[in-house]
Amino acid sequence: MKQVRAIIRHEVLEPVRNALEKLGVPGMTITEVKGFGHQRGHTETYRGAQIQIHFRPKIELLTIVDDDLLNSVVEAITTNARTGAVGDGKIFVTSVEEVYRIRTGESGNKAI
Amino acid sequence: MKQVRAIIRHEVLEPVRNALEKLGVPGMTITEVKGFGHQRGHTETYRGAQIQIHFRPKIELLTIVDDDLLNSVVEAITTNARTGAVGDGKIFVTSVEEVYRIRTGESGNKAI
Amino acid sequence: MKQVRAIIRHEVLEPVRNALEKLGVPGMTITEVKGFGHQRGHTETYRGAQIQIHFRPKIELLTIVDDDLLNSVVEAITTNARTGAVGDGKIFVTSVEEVYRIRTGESGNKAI
Amino acid sequence: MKIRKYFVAIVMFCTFLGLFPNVAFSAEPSVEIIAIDTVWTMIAAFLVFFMQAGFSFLEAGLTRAKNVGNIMMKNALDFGIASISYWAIGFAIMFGTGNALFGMSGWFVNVSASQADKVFSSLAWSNVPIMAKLLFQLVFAGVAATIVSGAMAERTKFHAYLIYSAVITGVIYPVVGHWIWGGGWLSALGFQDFAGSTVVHGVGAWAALAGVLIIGPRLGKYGKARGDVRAIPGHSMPMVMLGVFILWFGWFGFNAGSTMSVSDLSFAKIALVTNLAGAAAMLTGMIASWLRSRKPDVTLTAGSAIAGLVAITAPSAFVEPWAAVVIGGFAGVIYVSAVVLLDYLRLDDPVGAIPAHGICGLFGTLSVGLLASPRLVESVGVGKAGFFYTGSFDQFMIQLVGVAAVFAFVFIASLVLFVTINATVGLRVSREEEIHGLDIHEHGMWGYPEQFVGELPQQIAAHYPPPGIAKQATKRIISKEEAV
Amino acid sequence: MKIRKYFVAIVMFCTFLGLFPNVAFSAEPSVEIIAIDTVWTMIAAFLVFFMQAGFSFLEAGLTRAKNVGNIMMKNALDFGIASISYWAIGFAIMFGTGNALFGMSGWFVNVSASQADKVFSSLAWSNVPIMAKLLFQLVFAGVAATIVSGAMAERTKFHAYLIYSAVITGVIYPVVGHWIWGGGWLSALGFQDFAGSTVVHGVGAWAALAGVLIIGPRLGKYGKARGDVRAIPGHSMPMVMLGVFILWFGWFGFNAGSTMSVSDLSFAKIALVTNLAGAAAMLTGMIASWLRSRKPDVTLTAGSAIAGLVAITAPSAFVEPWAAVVIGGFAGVIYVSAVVLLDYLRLDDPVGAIPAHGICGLFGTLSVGLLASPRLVESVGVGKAGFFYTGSFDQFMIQLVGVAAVFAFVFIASLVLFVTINATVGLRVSREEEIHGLDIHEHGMWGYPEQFVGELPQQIAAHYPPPGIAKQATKRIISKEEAV
Amino acid sequence: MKIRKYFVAIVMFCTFLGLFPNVAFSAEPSVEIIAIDTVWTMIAAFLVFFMQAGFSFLEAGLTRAKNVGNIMMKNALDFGIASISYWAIGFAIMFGTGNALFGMSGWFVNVSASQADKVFSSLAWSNVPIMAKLLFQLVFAGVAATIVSGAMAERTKFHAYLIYSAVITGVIYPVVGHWIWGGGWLSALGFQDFAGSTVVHGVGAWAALAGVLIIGPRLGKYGKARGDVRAIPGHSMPMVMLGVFILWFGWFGFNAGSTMSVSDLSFAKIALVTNLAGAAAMLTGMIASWLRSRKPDVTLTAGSAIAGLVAITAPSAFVEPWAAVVIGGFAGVIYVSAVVLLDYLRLDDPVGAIPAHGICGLFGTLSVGLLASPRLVESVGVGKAGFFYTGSFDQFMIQLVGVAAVFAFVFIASLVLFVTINATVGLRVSREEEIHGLDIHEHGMWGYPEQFVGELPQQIAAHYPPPGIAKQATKRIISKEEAV
Ligand SMILES: Nc1ncnc2c1ncn2[C@@H]1O[C@H](COP(=O)(O)OP(=O)(O)O)[C@@H](O)[C@H]1O
Ligand SMILES: Nc1ncnc2c1ncn2[C@@H]1O[C@H](COP(=O)(O)OP(=O)(O)O)[C@@H](O)[C@H]1O
Ligand SMILES: Nc1ncnc2c1ncn2[C@@H]1O[C@H](COP(=O)(O)OP(=O)(O)O)[C@@H](O)[C@H]1O
Repeated sequence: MKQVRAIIRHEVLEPVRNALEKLGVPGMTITEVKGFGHQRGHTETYRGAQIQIHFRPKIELLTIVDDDLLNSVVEAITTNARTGAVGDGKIFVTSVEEVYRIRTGESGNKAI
Repeated sequence: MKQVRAIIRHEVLEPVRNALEKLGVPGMTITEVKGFGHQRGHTETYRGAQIQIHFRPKIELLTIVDDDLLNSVVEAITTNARTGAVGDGKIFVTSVEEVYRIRTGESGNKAI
Repeated sequence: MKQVRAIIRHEVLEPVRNALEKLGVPGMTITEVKGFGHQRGHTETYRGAQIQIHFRPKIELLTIVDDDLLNSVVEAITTNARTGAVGDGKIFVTSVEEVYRIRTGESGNKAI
Repeated sequence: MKIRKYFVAIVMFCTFLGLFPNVAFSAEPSVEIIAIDTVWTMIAAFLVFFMQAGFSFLEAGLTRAKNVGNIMMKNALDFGIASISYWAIGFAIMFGTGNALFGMSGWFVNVSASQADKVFSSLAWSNVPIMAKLLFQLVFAGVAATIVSGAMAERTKFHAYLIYSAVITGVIYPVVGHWIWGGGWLSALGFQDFAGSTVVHGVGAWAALAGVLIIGPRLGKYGKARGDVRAIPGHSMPMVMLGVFILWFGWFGFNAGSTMSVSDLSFAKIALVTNLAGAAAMLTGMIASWLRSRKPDVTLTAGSAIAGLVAITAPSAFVEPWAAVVIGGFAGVIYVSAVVLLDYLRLDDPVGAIPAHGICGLFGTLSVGLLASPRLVESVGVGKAGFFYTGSFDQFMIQLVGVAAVFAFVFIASLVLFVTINATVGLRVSREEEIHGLDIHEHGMWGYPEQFVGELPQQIAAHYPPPGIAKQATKRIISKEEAV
Repeated sequence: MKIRKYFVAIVMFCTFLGLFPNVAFSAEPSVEIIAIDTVWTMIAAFLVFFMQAGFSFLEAGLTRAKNVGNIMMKNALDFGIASISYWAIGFAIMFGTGNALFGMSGWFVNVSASQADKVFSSLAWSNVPIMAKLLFQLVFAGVAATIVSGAMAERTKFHAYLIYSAVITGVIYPVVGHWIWGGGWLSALGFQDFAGSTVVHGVGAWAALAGVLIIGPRLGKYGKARGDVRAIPGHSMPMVMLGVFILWFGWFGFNAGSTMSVSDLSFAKIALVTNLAGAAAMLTGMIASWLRSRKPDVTLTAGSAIAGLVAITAPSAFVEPWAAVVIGGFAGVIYVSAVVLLDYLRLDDPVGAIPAHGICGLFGTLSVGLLASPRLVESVGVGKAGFFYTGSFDQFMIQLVGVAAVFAFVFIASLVLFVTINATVGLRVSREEEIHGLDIHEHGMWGYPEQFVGELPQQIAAHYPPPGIAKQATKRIISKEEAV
Repeated sequence: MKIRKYFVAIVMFCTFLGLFPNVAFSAEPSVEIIAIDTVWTMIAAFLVFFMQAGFSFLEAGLTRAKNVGNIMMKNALDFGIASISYWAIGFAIMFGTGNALFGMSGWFVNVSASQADKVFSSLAWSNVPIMAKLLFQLVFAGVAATIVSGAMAERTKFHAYLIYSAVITGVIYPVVGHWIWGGGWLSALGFQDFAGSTVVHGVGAWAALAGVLIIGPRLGKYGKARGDVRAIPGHSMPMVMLGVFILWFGWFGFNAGSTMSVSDLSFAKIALVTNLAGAAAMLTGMIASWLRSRKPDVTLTAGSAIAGLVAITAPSAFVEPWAAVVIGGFAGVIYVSAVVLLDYLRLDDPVGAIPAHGICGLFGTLSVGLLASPRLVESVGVGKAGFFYTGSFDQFMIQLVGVAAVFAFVFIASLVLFVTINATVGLRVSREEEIHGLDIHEHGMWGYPEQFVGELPQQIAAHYPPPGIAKQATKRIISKEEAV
C-alpha cells in the first residue's frame, strides 16, 4: 500500500476529488496548509506599512491506495491539478506498512 | 519506531487521548482535517439552493511510538474510536527512520 | 529523498524558514496543529468554572529534501527552533519513495 | 406607572395665572406636551426594540458557534411572534378593562382614539395616543420572551420555541402585567415596580427556570460527581460585549421611557440612576469574579452590568442616585454568586439569564421597599417610601407578596406549558442534533456557513472550472456564458 | 409627503379660543411645535443614517469572507459620496423649484433660512429648518445607493462602484424623488408613496437589476443546465441578523420620521404598522422557506423581514394595522418566491436586494391602491382611498403608472450608466481577482487580516526574535530598544 | 457652550406680543421648551453613551484576536469607572463653582434642584435639569478615557488601565473641562471649542501620547533600522467599520446635542456639518491612502472618517456647511499623514488615536479661528469670527493658546501619572504575556473562547461519552441523569 500526499491549489480540489473517486479510490483526507516554494509570496499593505507574505494557502490531499492504483492516481492528480503556473504543487509517495479500518477492525488491503 | 496516523471522529478524541496517555505514549499531535470515504456526504440548503457536502470534519491524530508499543496503540485507538457507524476512520502505520527532540538534541528512541 | 516533519513553536517559524531557505531547501508546507507531550497543559477559567487544557497550538513543518541535505536541515531546524523550554517539539524523518512536480510532471530529485 | 400629571398642571397654572389672572385654566395638557410625550415614548420604544439585537448577541457570544444561526433565528422570531400575539390578545389582557386578574377588552387594539381611554382605562393616565402605548408595551413583551431563549439555549427544538414564545408573550406576561401595571390586584396593593424588574425580567426568568428544569442541562455540562461542573465556553467576547452595550443603550429607553411622559422631567433622573446602577454592578461583579477566579472574568463582568440594570429597573423612579449605586453594587455580587450557585444546583443556564433577570430582578424589586425615597414616591404616586426612610417594613412586605405571587404564577404556568410541549411536539433536540449543533439540523445550514461547510475553504471558493486558471487570468469582463 | 397642518392649527385654535375668546389666532406653528418637529426629524435622520451599518452587515454576512473588507468600504463610501453629491446637486434636483421632471434651484443648498421656502417650495409644508430637511433627505439618498451594492457584491470594481454611487445619489434618485416628493408630475397625479417603497427602494432595486444584467453572475453560481443553481453560502448569520435588527431599528425613523412633523401624532401609528408588517413578513417568509427547504432558512427569514419593511414603507401612513399585517404577510411569501425565481432566471443577486427592495417595494406601492383607508388618506392629503374601501381601481391605476414610469426611467438610465462604465473604466474585476477575493486585490489587505495573512497564526505573532524566548520571559517593562 | 437664550425669548416675546399686546412677558422658558430641551439632551446623551460600543469595536477590529477580550473589558470598565468617578468628583471639578483652574463644589452632585444653578453656575445657561446635565457630561468623560485605551492597546496591564481611567475621568479631564466649559480661564478668554475637539478628544489623545511614550511599542512593531516599520494587522474590518458607523451615529448626539437646547434650532445645522465633515474626510483620507499604498486602505479610510468627525467637533456650531467640507477634507489627509509620521517616530498607536483625536482635534480647534462665521459666532455668543471673515488672527491666537495650554497640562499630568503607575503596580505586561495575548493572561480565557481553547474543535464539543454515539442517536429527550 502506498501513501500519496499531494499539495494542490484550492481551486482544483473538486476535479481532483472527482477523478480519484472515478478511479475507485476508497477515501481521502484533506487539510488546509500553507506552502512555500518556487511560487513567490506577495506584498500586502496595512495602514501604509507593507507585509511580505511568504506562505500561500494550499490544500494537502492524502490518500492511501493499493500499489496497483498508484500510477493512475498520480496521473489523475497531475492532470487535474495542473494549471501550468508556478505553485501547482507536488506529489509525495511513501510506502505504508499497515492499514486498519477502525469500524470493523479489518486490516491490510481490505481496510483501505 | 513507527508513525501511527489515525483519522478519527471529533467526539472520540478525549477517550483516545486518555487511553494513549495511559499506555505511556509520550506525545501526540492532532490536526483538523476533512475526510471523504464510505461515509456519504449530506445535503445542506442555503436560500433555497442545495449544497452537496462531500467532506466531513475529522481529526487526524499522529503519534510516533516505539515498535513494541505499536500493537497496543493500534488496539487502544481502535477500541476507543469505534462507534460502529460508517465514518469511524482509519489507522495508517509507516516506519520512521529517525526522531530528534529539538529541546535536547537527543535522537532515536530516547527522543520520542 | 527524505521527508522531514518538525513540530515547532509558532514563534520560531520565521527563523526556521529563513535558515532552511538559505540552505537551499526548495519548498516547505506548514500546518496548524495541536500538540500534547511533556509540556503540560494549563488551566483556563470561564464563568467561574475551570477547563483543563491538554493540547497546545504548534506548527507542523513538512519539507522533502535530498538525502545530502538531510543532516544540515535537521541541524538548522534544531538550532533555530530550540528555546530550551519544554515543548520545543520533535523532528521525524521518514523516507520518500517518489516525488512528482505537478506543473511539469517531472519526478525524482529534480522534482523536489 | 402612573406619573402625576399635577406637576404640569400646576406649573402651567401658575405661569398663566401670573399672566392672565382672570382666566380659569383647564388642566388638559397642551398639544405640545402631548407631542413631546409621544416623541419621547416612541423613541424609548425604538430603543427597547433594539434591545432584541443586544439579547441576541449576548446569547450568541456566550454559546457555541454551531448554534449561532439558531440563536439568531430565535431572537428574531420571538419578536415577530410577540408583535402579532401581543397586538392580538396580549395588550387586551394586560391593559384592557377587566377584573383584578386579567383584562378582557380591546382585542386587536381595534378601538378608535376616542374609545381608547375607556377600553384601556389603566393607561388613561398617559397623554400619548393608543398606538404609541401599544408599540411601547409590545417591545417590552418581546424582551420577556427573549430572556427565556438564553437560558434554554443550545438544546431546545425550534418549533417548541416558537410555541412557547407565543404563549408567554400572548398570555403569561400580559396576565402578570395586568396585576401590576394594568390595574390588577398588585397595583391596588401599591406594589412598586416602575419599569419591570418583576413584570418583565422576573416573568422571563421564572419561565426560564421552569424551562431549564424540564429540559435539563446541555450534554457534558455536569459530571457524575456533585461539584463536577464543566465550562462550555462561548464563542465570542466581542459579541457578548456589543450585546451589553446595546442592552445598556436600550435600557435608557426601558426605564426612562416608562414615564411615557416628559412633563415632570423625572426621566432624566431615571436615566442617570439607571446608568449608575449598571456601572456600579459592573465594577462589583468584576471584583467578585476576580476574587473567585483570580482573574477578572469577561463574561461575568458583562453579565453583572446586565444584573445591575435589571435590579435598578423597578426602583429607578423611586430612588436617589446614591441608592442606585448601592443597589447596583449589591446586584453585581449577587449575580456572580448566583451564577456559581446555579451551576452547583446543576441548573444549566448558558447565559446567566436566571441570575441576572430572576435573582437580581427579585433583589431590585425588594430593594424599592428599603430605599424608595419619600420625595420620589410622592411624585410617582404609587405605594410608600422604604424602610431606610420610614423605619417600617410595610412597603417591603408588599414587595415581597408581589414577587412571591409572580414567581408562583409564572413558574407553575410555565411548568405546565413546558411539560405539555415536551409531551406533544417535544422540547429537546436529539442527542445527535445537540452534538452536531442546532444550526445544521434545525435550519439546514451553519450559522457561519462558509467556515463550516465542508469543502469551501475560506479564501477561495471551490467549483470553478480550474485547470488553466492562472493562464486565463487576464483583466476582462467575463461574459455570462463564460461565468459558468 | 404633505401632512396636513390644519390639525394643529385647529386644535390650537380651539384651545386658545376657549381661553381668550377675543383674540384672533394665527395658524403659524408655535416655537415649541417647530422645535419638537425638528427634534423628531433629526432623530429620525440619525436612525436612517444608522441603517448604513445595517445594510453593510446584512450584505457582509451574506457574502464570503474574502470580500468583507470591500463590502465595508463600499457601504461606508457610498454614504460619503451621497453626502457630498446630494448636498451639492441632488437636493436641488429633487426639491428645488423646477419643472415636472426635475428641480433646478438651490445648488449646494446655499440659501438663507428666509429664502428656503421659496427655493424648495415643495418642502415648504414642513416646519423644520432647511438644514434638517437636507440632512433627513440626504440619509435617504444614502440608502438608495447602498441597495445596489448588495446586488452587485463580490464582483464589482471598487472605482466603478464609486462612480455609479455618485450618479445614482446625485442624479437618478433625485429625479425620481422630484417626480413623487418634489412637486413633479407623479405628485400632481396623486401618486401615493409615503416614505419611499418606490422612491428609495424601487430606485435602488431597479438600478441593481440593470447592474446585475450587465455584470453577470458570480463565477460558479450557475451550472450549464437550466436549473443548475449553486448555493454560494455567506459567512456569518450573526452579521446578517444584526443587520436586520439595525435596519428595523432605523426603519422606525425611515417611515415614522417621514412625517417630518409630530403634531397630528400620526407617526406613532406609522411606527406601529411598520413593526407589524415586518413581523408578519418574517413569519410568513419563514414558513415559506420551511415549506420549500423543509427547514426554516435563516437568510430567507431575515430577508423576509426586510421585504415586509420595504412593502409597508409606501402604505405606512395610509393603512390600518390589520392591513399592515396583510401587506407584510404577502411580502414575506413574495420575497421567498422572488429569490427562487431570480435564481431560475440566472440573475445573481447575492443578498436578495431585488426581491426585497424591488419586487416587494413594487408590491407595497401597489397595495396602497387597494388598502389605503379613507380616514388616513384624508389626513395625509394625497390621492384617494383604495379599492378595498371604494370599490374603484382609480388610485390603483395611478400607482401602477407610477411604478411603471419609475421602473422604466431608472432601469434605462442605469443600463446606460453601467454600459458606459463597463466600456470605459470597467465594471467587473478580473477572474483571478474574483477568485482570490476583492479584499486583497482592491484594497491590498484581507477583511479579516490576521486570519488570512499567510504567516501570522492567530494566537502568536511572528516576528519576535525567538530562540531563548521562554527563558527571557520574565515580568518586566520592556524598554524601547529591546522591544524591537 | 453657552447658547444665547435670547433668541427664544425674543421669538416668544414677539409672538405673544402680537397676540396680547397688553401683557408683559417674562423671558422664562415655557414648560414645553424645557421638556423638549431635556428630551433632546437625554437622547444625545444616549447616543454618546453608545459611542463606547463604537470605540470598542474600532479598537478590537484594529488589533489581534488574542487581545480582543481584554479590549472589550477595558472599554466597558472605563465607562463604569467614569460613571462613578465623574459623578463623585469629576462633575464638581468641571462645573462646580470654583476658581479659574478648577471647580470645588457639588461633590457627588448632591444638590437639590433649586440649588443646582448656584452650585454649577457655569451650566446655569441651560434649561435642562441638573440630572440631565450630569448624564450628558458623564458620557463625554467616558469618551476621553476610551481614547487612551486604543493607543496603548495590546500591551497595557489591566489593573494599570483601571487606575489611569479613574484619574483621567475624575481629575485630568474635568480640570481641562473647567477651563473651557466650566467658566475657567480659557472660557474667559473666549476660546471656542463647541463640543470638545480639544476638551474631549485632545485630552484623550495627549494622555495617550504620554502613555505611548512611557509604555513603548508592541513587540515586533519596529525593526532596528530607522524606517523598518512592520504592519501588525488587526483582525476584523467589519468590526472596524461597525465601530465607525456607531461612532458616526453617536457623533450626532455629541455635536448636535452639545446645544443642550433646541430652541434656536441650530442643532440641525450642527448635525448637518458634522455629517459633511465626516464624509469629506472619509473621501480625502481614502484618496490619500490610495496615493500612498496604491490601494484604498480600509483602516485608513475608516480612521479618516473619525478624524473628520473629531476635527468638526470644535467648529460645528461656528462654521457654515462649505467650511465643514473644507475642514473635513483637510482632516482626512492630515490623518493619513499623521499615521505614517507617528510610525516613523516609532510611536506605536495601534488604532491611530493620536492622529485622529490629537492631531485632527488640534487642527479642528485651530480651524475655528480661521473659518468661524460672524453670523454663527454671534448666535453662539463665544469669541469672535475667524480670519477668513475678519482678516484678523485674534481668535486664532486664542485658539492657539488654548490648545497649547491643554496640551502642556494634559501631557505633563499624564506623564506623571504613567510614570507613577509604572514605578508602582507596573504599566506593561511581561513579554510572555504580550506574546500569548492579554486575554488568557489577564482574564484567564480567550476572547474567542471556543476557537482558541485547545481541545474544543469548532463544530463538535469534546467531553461526551463517545463510543457507540452513533447507535444511540435516536430522537428522545435526554433525562438529567443521562445528560452527564
Ligand atoms: N520540498 C518540498 N517539501 C514540502 N512541500 C513542498 C516542497 N516543494 C514544494 N512544496 C509545496 O508545494 C507547493 C508548490 O510548490 P512551488 O515550488 O511553489 O511550485 P511548483 O511546484 O509549481 O514549482 C508549495 O507551496 C509547497 O506547499
Ligand atoms: N484510503 C484512504 N486514504 C486516506 N484517508 C482515508 C482513506 N479511507 C478513509 N479515509 C479517511 O477515513 C475517514 C472515514 O472513512 P469512511 O470510509 O468514511 O468510513 P469507514 O472507515 O467507517 O469505512 C474518511 O472520512 C477519510 O478521512
Ligand atoms: N511521540 C510523538 N508523536 C507525535 N508528536 C509528538 C510526539 N512527542 C511530541 N510530539 C509533539 O511535539 C510537541 C512537543 O513535545 P513535548 O513533549 O511537549 O516537549 P519536548 O519536545 O520539549 O519534550 C508536542 O506538543 C507534540 O505536538
